[in-house]
Amino acid sequence: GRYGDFGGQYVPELLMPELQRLDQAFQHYQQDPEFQAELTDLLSNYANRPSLLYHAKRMSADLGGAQVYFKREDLNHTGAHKINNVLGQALLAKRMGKKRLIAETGAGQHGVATATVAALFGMACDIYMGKMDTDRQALNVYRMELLGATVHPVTAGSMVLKDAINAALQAWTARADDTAYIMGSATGPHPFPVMVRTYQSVISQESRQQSLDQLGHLPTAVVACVGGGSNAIGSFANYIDDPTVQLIGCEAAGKGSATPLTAATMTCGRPGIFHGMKSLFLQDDAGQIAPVYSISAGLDYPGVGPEHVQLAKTGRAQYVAITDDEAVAAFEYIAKVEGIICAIESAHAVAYVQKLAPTMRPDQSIICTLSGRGDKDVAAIAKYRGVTLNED
Amino acid sequence: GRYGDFGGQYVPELLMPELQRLDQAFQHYQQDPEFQAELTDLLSNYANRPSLLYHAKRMSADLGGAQVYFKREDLNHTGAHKINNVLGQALLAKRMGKKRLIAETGAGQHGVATATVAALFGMACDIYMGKMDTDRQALNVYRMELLGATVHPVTAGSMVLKDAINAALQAWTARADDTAYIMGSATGPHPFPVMVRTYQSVISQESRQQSLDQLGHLPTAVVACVGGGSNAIGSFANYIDDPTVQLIGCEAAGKGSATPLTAATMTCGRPGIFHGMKSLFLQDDAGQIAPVYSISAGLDYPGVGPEHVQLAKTGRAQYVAITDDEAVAAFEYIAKVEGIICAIESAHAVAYVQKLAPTMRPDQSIICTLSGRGDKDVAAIAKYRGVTLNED
Amino acid sequence: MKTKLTVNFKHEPALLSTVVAGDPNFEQTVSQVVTLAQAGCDLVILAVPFSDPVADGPVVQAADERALKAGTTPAQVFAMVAAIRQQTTMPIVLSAYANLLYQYGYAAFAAKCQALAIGGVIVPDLPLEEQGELQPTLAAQGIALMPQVGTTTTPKRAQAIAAAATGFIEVLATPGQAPTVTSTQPVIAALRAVTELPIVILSETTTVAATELATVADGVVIGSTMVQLIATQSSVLSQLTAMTKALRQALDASHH
Amino acid sequence: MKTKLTVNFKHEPALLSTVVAGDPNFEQTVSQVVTLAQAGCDLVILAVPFSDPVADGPVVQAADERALKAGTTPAQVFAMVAAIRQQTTMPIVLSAYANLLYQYGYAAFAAKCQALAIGGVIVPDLPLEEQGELQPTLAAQGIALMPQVGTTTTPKRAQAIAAAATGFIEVLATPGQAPTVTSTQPVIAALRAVTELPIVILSETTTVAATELATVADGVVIGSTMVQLIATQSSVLSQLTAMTKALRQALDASHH
Repeated sequence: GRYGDFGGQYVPELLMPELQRLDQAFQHYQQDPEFQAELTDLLSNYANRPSLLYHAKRMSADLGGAQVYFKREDLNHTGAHKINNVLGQALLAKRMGKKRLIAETGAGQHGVATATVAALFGMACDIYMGKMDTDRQALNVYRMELLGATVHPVTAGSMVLKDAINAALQAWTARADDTAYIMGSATGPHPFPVMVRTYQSVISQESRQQSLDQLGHLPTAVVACVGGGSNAIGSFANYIDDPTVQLIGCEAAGKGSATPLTAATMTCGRPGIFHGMKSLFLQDDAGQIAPVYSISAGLDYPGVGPEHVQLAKTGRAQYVAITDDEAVAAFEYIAKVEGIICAIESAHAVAYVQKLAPTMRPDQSIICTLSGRGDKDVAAIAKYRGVTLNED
Repeated sequence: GRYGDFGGQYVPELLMPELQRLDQAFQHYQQDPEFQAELTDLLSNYANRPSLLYHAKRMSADLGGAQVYFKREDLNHTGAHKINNVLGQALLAKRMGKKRLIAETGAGQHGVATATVAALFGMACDIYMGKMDTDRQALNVYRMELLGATVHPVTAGSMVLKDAINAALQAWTARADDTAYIMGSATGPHPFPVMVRTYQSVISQESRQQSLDQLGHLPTAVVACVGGGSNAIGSFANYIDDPTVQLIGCEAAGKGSATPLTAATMTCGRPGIFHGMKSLFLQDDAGQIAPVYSISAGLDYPGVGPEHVQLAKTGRAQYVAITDDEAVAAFEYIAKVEGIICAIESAHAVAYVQKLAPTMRPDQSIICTLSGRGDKDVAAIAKYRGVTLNED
Repeated sequence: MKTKLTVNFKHEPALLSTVVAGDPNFEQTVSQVVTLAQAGCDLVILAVPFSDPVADGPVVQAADERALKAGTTPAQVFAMVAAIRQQTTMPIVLSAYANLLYQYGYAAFAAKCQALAIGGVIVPDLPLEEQGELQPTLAAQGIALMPQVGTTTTPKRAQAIAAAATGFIEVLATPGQAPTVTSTQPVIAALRAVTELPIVILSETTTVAATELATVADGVVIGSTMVQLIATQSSVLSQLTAMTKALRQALDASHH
Repeated sequence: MKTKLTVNFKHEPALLSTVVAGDPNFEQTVSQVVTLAQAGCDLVILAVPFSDPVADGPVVQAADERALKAGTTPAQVFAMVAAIRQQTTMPIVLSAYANLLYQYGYAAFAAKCQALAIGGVIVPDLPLEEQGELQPTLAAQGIALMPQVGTTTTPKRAQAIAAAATGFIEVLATPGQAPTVTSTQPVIAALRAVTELPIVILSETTTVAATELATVADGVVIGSTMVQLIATQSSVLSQLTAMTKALRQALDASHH
């Protein structure tokens, strides 16, 4: 449960017994061939894995340096890497005898993934979402309802993600006997960071083998965006013991990491204790958690998974901050050059590839994870560019 | 170019030379191993083929009859079967030395697929779309523009799909020397129906082999939705010579095939000549093409591909009409039971599976093509159900 | 093949005009055609309005819509011709998209043309390869099926079209490019090598352009310009007269 | 382990109250706590407001927000205690989320508590497994670290918690389920078997409920009910007095 000084289980006592049961079950089923076979089957035949390792030839030529490859998590069922983790956690929940899944969601992506798997498993599903977010994301709310989930608009506090987390944790505390909490990122108390890492590491397990098969060698660098950090830790995991492979996480600088309108936790955060873990957080002097900002709802989180903090501290991974401007430009660039509309989250990683590739040789290679597809972001990009889309 | 009495090349003389060049090039590159290898590579490593043949166990159990399998074209890059055909036609255009792609689009799906492949190939792209549709589908217009396409709102006529077709055909006639017309369905003058069939038949080529591998035998029935009929002809093609396999196309009855608000061409259409082909069309006594209606923009077409008419005439395939009500219920059903939000077009096929499966034995099987994903349809379904989604 | 379409136009070079039947209504179409005849037009191409005139530009498309809104049907177009025939013997041909003939029935359509002295038919979406299903039926009634050829049509193809043609042959430029003497000459030469039929050029017209084109052809067809005039002028008949007379004089003057 | 928190409450059963420090402001918090002391409260748990009080329900969360909006910081909370200490010697403990202590510095926090006679600290998000980083530092200053246990906590775990506990032990019901004599008895029995420390129950209170719970515990904590009263009553101090006196009398009467 610890990554150096980071991680841990900083939760109310009422949650501890369930977290311990969860940890035991997780450890147990990691060794259970039948569980692993069923998970592999779900990943292959429902989530659509393995995802492609795509050689972006036009982009490589245009940038004039390293060969750029995209790990295409956007091609998964439901359009993002989220499903890998939800399948793992939900299957574990099913084995633990749970009848109901709980999750919180901000923009709605993790909620949709959770509702999807709940439908597939025939489990009840309750999604907690701040009232501000249910208003802003009415379409995603309806999508979750179509999938059979009950969406609870949370009217407490500032009515956004953190209030939804409070409400969901309380709901879980009240019904942990028949209910599993599905954590959306590599954050929270142990065992969630290690569980999410484990279930997302299929990304680098595949990409490492694909790289050996398609390139004949390991990549020079692996680049992924970091909010809580689940797609990044999954993208890095199987390369951590390959010292030649550079690992680079790209977090959201928002309007700039020197401004208050940022979500660049690794760049600007201080150690703290929040949401069950010791990690880095954007916070004020007293330790109150700061409001954060990024154009990307998926990176708009005041903390980061504890393993990333440790990877940074030991120098095994580097973390860079990418502004809204850079991410939007990268979003547009990859659309025009490769015909791929990627998630604005993923565009933060693409933006760094645009900087990195030209500094490298053509015989070197970068694997950049496209964590999700960007259909959800098209309207926001238009707005960012001042284009008015008046739909009937 | 003929399917019994249907098909042909009913176009203005000015287009004939280019159609003949296209036909020759198509025939030529069908025999060219290098072209075929490049197309296969694009289908695998860009479009994300093969698509899954997914055993819908919960749905099969719930319907209590045949085993239901979904051919998951919704998991392709860009989220629908359209990309298969666009890759084929665009690669052919590239080999023919064209620098520019033209297409018309109604709801925008074919336009997005064409713009995507144009970006990938570094070709110019012009999309014609009725002004009514560019207003209704502003987001899709912006998506095409992000991909580098120029979208031309067509203000002539009733400013919808057929006017966009007129404008696109005229634009093609004017610039056929450097421009290829990318046909979106298995319709139009020869060689388009056979080209589209050929490039979409990868669906049944895969599903036939997957069915032998996964089921151990051929399916009892193959079900697909039919507008122009490209996903259906692709889903049927490799089974046509397997007489034991029932082929069933599902067209859009709209408010009912006995009402004027329908797009059920096979059920209600009469033979006629339109859009370059002899086929069945919804038309008035004089031969004026009728306005058509379906909740599904992708099935909202007054004609149908000529091969389908011949398949119906010879009895090799059956065609059924599915109402809006049935399709919407099927859309909701598959979401709740399988965690799949499919295109409302595809939901017409799912609706028929709901009727067919219970009449069959558990050792029989149905392969139903999910032609696309349904994110695009969520708002329309909400509206259909009277749910108001007020997004900021 | 012999047809009843008299290709000996009254004048040389000949002046042909397109009118969309029923735009804006039955009576005015009749008056317009009669006016054109009186003003010196050699032949009127009466276009049967269609819901989706894919071979036509926006001007004709808009006229078709107005005519359809006025309730115009192929049957009514025949009635218009009957009314016109009361006042003029000027040659009239119909232009109609294939589906309109198909739904009317090819034989019935041919018989009706025969009865009304409609000399021929232009079907914009029926290229050489598809004419076989219609042409014999028309020919049996002595009705011509006039083909179109493009300025970029290969000589070989143009000659194949000419070999099957009856009535006259219409030469079209690529859309967006006005036909010129230079652009039309090659295909006309190829046609002349194999046919005696009159060759006319569709001209988006000024009198100057029409006059120039008439130097290489047997006549010019005034298409959307005429349709546009009908659509936008309030004193349509006098405008038709004025325009036709101006064209007529210019063509006459150019011919020595 | 010895701490300075006097567990010999003034009354038996003891009455403990929660007040969110700074809700609605510095001065009123001071007055509220003094009033509670005067009305018969044995101990006040002064909650340091936090931006994200994940262990608390909506009532405390809203109070935290008001207190933060009023600019309340941990430093100010200490100043409030200093002001309260001018008027009463009633035991005071702080409730603070782990991050607030962590940012203040564990040693500095402990020293400040010691200086202000704050007998102990409750940290709602610091379970047994994580207490090691804080507890020795507090203990070195004689400050108790009071744990919470749930009604569904296993006897084994409850006893492990008790073994490490100082000050008193607070028993909590599962959220949404009011604690009852029946639901709290098993875990209290397990605790009593291994500890002499006072055991109090967090009660979402009516005087009847509090009185009943007091039959199995050494005291009751009035949490969100008190916070809600402060939030909604206009004459807060007299209401606090009235409520506390009513509870006090009920508890006294229940004790023979």
